[in-house]
Amino acid sequence: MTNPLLAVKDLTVDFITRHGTVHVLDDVSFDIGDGEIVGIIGESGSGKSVTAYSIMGILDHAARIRSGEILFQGRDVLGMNRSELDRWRGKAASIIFQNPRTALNPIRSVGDQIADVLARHTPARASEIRAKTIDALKQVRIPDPERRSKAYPFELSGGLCQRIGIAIALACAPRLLIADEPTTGLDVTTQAVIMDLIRNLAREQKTSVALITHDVALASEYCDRLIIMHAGHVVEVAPTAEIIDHPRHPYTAQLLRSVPSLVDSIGELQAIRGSLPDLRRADLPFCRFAERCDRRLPICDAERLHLGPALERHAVACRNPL
Amino acid sequence: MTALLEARNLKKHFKLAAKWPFSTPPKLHAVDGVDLVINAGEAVGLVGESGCGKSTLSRLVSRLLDPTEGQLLLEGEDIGRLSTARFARSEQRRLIQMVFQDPTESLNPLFSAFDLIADPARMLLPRAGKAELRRRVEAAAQAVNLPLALLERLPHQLSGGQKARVGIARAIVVEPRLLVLDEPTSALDVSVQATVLQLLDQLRRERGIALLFVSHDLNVVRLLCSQIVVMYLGQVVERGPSTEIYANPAHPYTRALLSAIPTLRPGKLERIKLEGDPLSPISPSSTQCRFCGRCPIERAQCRTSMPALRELAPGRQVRCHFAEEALTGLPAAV
Amino acid sequence: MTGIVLRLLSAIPTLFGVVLVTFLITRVLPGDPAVFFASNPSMTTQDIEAVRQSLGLDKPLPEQFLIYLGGLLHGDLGNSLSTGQKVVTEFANRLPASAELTFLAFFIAIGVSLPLGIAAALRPGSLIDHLSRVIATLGVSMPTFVTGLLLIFFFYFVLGVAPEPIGRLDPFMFEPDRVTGLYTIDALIAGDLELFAAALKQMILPAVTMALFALAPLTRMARASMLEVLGSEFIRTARASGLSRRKIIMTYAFRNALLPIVTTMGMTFSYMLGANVLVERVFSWPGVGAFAVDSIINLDYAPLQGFMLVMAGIFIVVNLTTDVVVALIDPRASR
Amino acid sequence: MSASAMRERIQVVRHVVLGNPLNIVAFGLFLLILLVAILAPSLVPHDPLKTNPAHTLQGPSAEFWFGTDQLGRDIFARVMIATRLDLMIAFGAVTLSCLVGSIIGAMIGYWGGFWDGAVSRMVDVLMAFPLFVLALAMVAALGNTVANVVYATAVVNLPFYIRLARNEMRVRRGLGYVEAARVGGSGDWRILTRFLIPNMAAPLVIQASVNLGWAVLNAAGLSFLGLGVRAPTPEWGIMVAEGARFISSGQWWVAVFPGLALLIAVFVFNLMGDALRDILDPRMRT
Repeated sequence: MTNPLLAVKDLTVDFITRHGTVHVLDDVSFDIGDGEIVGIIGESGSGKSVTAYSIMGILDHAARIRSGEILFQGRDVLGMNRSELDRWRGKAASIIFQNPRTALNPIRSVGDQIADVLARHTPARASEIRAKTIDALKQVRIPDPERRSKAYPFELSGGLCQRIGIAIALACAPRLLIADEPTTGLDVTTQAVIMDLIRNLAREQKTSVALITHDVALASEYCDRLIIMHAGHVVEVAPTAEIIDHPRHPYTAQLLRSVPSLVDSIGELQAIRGSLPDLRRADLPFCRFAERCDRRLPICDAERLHLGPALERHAVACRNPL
Repeated sequence: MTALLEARNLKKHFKLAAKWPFSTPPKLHAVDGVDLVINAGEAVGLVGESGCGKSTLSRLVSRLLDPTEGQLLLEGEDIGRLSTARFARSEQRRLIQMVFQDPTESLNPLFSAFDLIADPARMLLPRAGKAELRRRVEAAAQAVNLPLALLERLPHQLSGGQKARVGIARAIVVEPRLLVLDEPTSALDVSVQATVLQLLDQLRRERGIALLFVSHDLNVVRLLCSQIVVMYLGQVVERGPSTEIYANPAHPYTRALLSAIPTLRPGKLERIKLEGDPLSPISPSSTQCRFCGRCPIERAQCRTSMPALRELAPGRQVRCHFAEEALTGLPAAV
Repeated sequence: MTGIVLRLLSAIPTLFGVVLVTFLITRVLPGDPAVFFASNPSMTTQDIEAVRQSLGLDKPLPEQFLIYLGGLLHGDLGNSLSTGQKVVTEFANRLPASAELTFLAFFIAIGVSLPLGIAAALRPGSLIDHLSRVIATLGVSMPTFVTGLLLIFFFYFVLGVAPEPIGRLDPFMFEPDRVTGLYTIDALIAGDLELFAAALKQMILPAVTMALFALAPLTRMARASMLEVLGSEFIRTARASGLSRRKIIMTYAFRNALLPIVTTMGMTFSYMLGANVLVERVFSWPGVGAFAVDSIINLDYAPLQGFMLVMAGIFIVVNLTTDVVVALIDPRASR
Repeated sequence: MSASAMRERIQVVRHVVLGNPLNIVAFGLFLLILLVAILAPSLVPHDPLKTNPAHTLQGPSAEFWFGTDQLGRDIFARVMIATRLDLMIAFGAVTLSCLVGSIIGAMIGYWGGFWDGAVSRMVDVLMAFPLFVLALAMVAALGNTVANVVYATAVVNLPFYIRLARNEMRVRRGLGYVEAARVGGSGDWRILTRFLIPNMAAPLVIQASVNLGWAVLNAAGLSFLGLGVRAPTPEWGIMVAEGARFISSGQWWVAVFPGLALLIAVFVFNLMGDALRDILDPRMRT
């Protein structure tokens, strides 16, 4: 990968809360190639959504980006001014969210919401925008698009709302789509339909996808590569099959053994020891997994290990990998 | 042998608000004639999509709701006739306990973990003295691997996994025969889920507590349960031993459900896409299969007659006119 | 549509309840209305009894209620014992005075509170945010009658810029020909700008007094609902789609924030109807509130009854209007 | 409450009190007002009721801090003494409506059905009147006494507590911990008293504290119009009404000092309400 579409470099983000500063992301680096589908996997508190929001510039007021670069086609997103950013997001990169219903404006018809994005990024007459809106609805396979474009989110099922979310995100054929837990909260049958839709549209439009999820099985089915996050660190990056078959980071290995769909009987299921370190601590260990790890070495605590710009095929942030 | 718990033609219809004054209010058929058998020490998985009635059924079985119709037999005795308030004071209340979905919402925020676990024991084991109560609470906490030091804490001072343990400890402190679990792990991270699942399995094996495990996640059910009941729109559409259902789902809905599970395992089912939305559970037709409109093998007959839940093989039941066809016509799973 | 129809229908039992409560409260007034005439020494017991009969007070309560209802349906609110006029006539004369004042105050309050609350929500923690909070807390703490007196003291007595607080017009000016009953509007219709200015000048202090009172809840709600909407997930979607700031604030945030604000507007308007009573008293404003207080002191129950009914009636209409406006903004409410 | 819960509550209180200096001011002033209400009779330099034709309408001076009124009475003494009456009316009315309203609201919210519909309808009717107008009419109807001002203020406020308690109950009734209590063998009464009502206390207390300021205003407004409290009794509203006559001629102190007392009292109650909200709102405790 000589020229990635997106390169996140050493991203460090803190949250200022009334209970102290939370070190949410620490030196997060990864990249996403053209047309690739990448899974960003982590449990709650791993920082996967914060990573996505940093890329899109939608972090809330409490967040402080301490350092790092987010390069999109070589251009630093973090350095863009407001209007540059507004012209970039929605057009070059876009995002779909976890809760499809609340992610849509409840009192604006879904057609208008798609049209808003189209009108913003493509210079066109009203009639063209209308036609394009209907096309966008057709693209996400919404039956009876003319009628449905006048519907409001509360009149549609969760699955249909998520298709609208996808239509909004893909309206301007962006180069990058971030899908932040797009099917959590949907039924498993709907999940399959939505995920297939995302994959097929991405392939058609040659859009790269970052699938953010806690569901290892889901990610492994749809993604080319996986990025494993733990407590604000990227711990392992590798092609899907390689990670599933030969996880090298102790956390990845333990995570895989706790996934029900990857084991045959309940006896094989294993839980991960301990819990996430408190990210407000000032004395966070260099390796945030160290306190839960059974392969810990003295050097883990002595020296900081950078995953670095993770350009290797199979990168692992561990002194003593499997 | 009498089953531990048996439901016969159990129904729960909710009256909805009438749209206009004086018009007949419509009824939501949440649970519409369900038969269910749970044997002592057995784990039964109840699966289906949201809105299929599995949560209502779990509340009928735990006697939080009064059934509209049908029988609910606990060791042969009909407990469905007693009102929920009367049942709360009966001897049998202790035997059926429940673990709830959201570990945060199901714990009284003003009670310490000790009081939370002790509460059912205080009510249902009135003869237990103070020392006895403490002994039982600590035993229950130990059984769920909850450090005794945490007993003093309030719910919001506990992690998600710890709260889930308190919820289970509270349910087992009165030594029930049946534990009804309503999606107990859906709010938890996978790593925590794994410990909870193992804990439940251990309770079943070591204490002979039967489990009714309600879930939308077939993978979880597969690991924990020997029997599976699949619900669709208030009805049971398929049930039988889990190994058989996984290997060879007979109902098209079960097939779709299984095929939709993301997995890395080889030989998975060809994806059956369910387009469209389910029919409405409000005043549904009695002369139509409820899977109509989404079924991949739907025929004219399905729209004119409701299939009955029939025996496909010993211990295996399905509600589909064309189940045999589905069994042979499509590639097998796993 | 059905939602709106149902909402209109649901006002009927409330309206009936209002009539019943009004009737019952005024019937237990301590002063037997007939006693009012007894103060006239030339009246005998028989005369009083005759008055009682003519007022229908000798009949059983349910029957009195039916007679009362019958009168209401014919638009008859009875007669005022103190002025001898029909209550309806008295109200027709005084309601425009109250309405003019209340509307002006209401518009001032909205004009200040909405921009203030929204500006505060757009920059939480800024100077304007603190200002809005001080105004909100201070505003709910100010008794209208004290504010009114303070304003009179400063602007009339100390600075001398405001006219004497003695009603709607300087006693040396002639009121405009009655078209709407609102002096400012009628003056404009008559083309008399001097009169318009004079009428407006008289109204400013009382209107500001009332507006100050209404400012607090409106600012609070504007700020809170705008903040909440700005923090919601669909705003995040709009931001992530690159929509312009203007579009996000006006089309996405403001329209959604308007829903609770409109409801609060309705409530505030009704509070102002109550506050009217005090403000009119302080500024000797010849409106319905002042009239009602006089009636209470004179134990004159028909005007009080009429006042309660009119106020509750306006209240119900205002609430219905709010609901209709909400239904127009929010598709969820109309279905 | 367990020891750790207690410790945490104290921590939150400390956090809120120290976090916003305004809160300290509010608590301090609140205590001061309470003290004045209790100790006023032994603090004031002059008899609040004693008229003195020699000293009518005198401006503030070393002798009469707040000046004297048209009958030569000491306004400072009258303002101080009035604190007790105004506070008693407000506390009485709020306590009454909070207790009765939340019990009714909790019951209809828990059991629903016919009584829920009936009471809700009555609440709608009560709320269809502008509050102050209704209070006015009630005092007029019941008779011109202080007790009736308390009752009228309480009744007028009742709908808010009924609605709040009912809605809180509706939401909480379906929560997991109530279902859990039922599975654990608790009956309706125990669920109400041990689980639901304690959890509803916070919003009700917040509502009551905010309501207190409003109740003071309402009572003062009534007496300003000549309802409730009668003339010689020192009471803020009535004193403002008496002083109103002299405002236009420049004798501002007669009306302004009782008016300011009223304003400060209400302001302090409102600040208190905000501080209590900070302490009791569970969302602050994450």
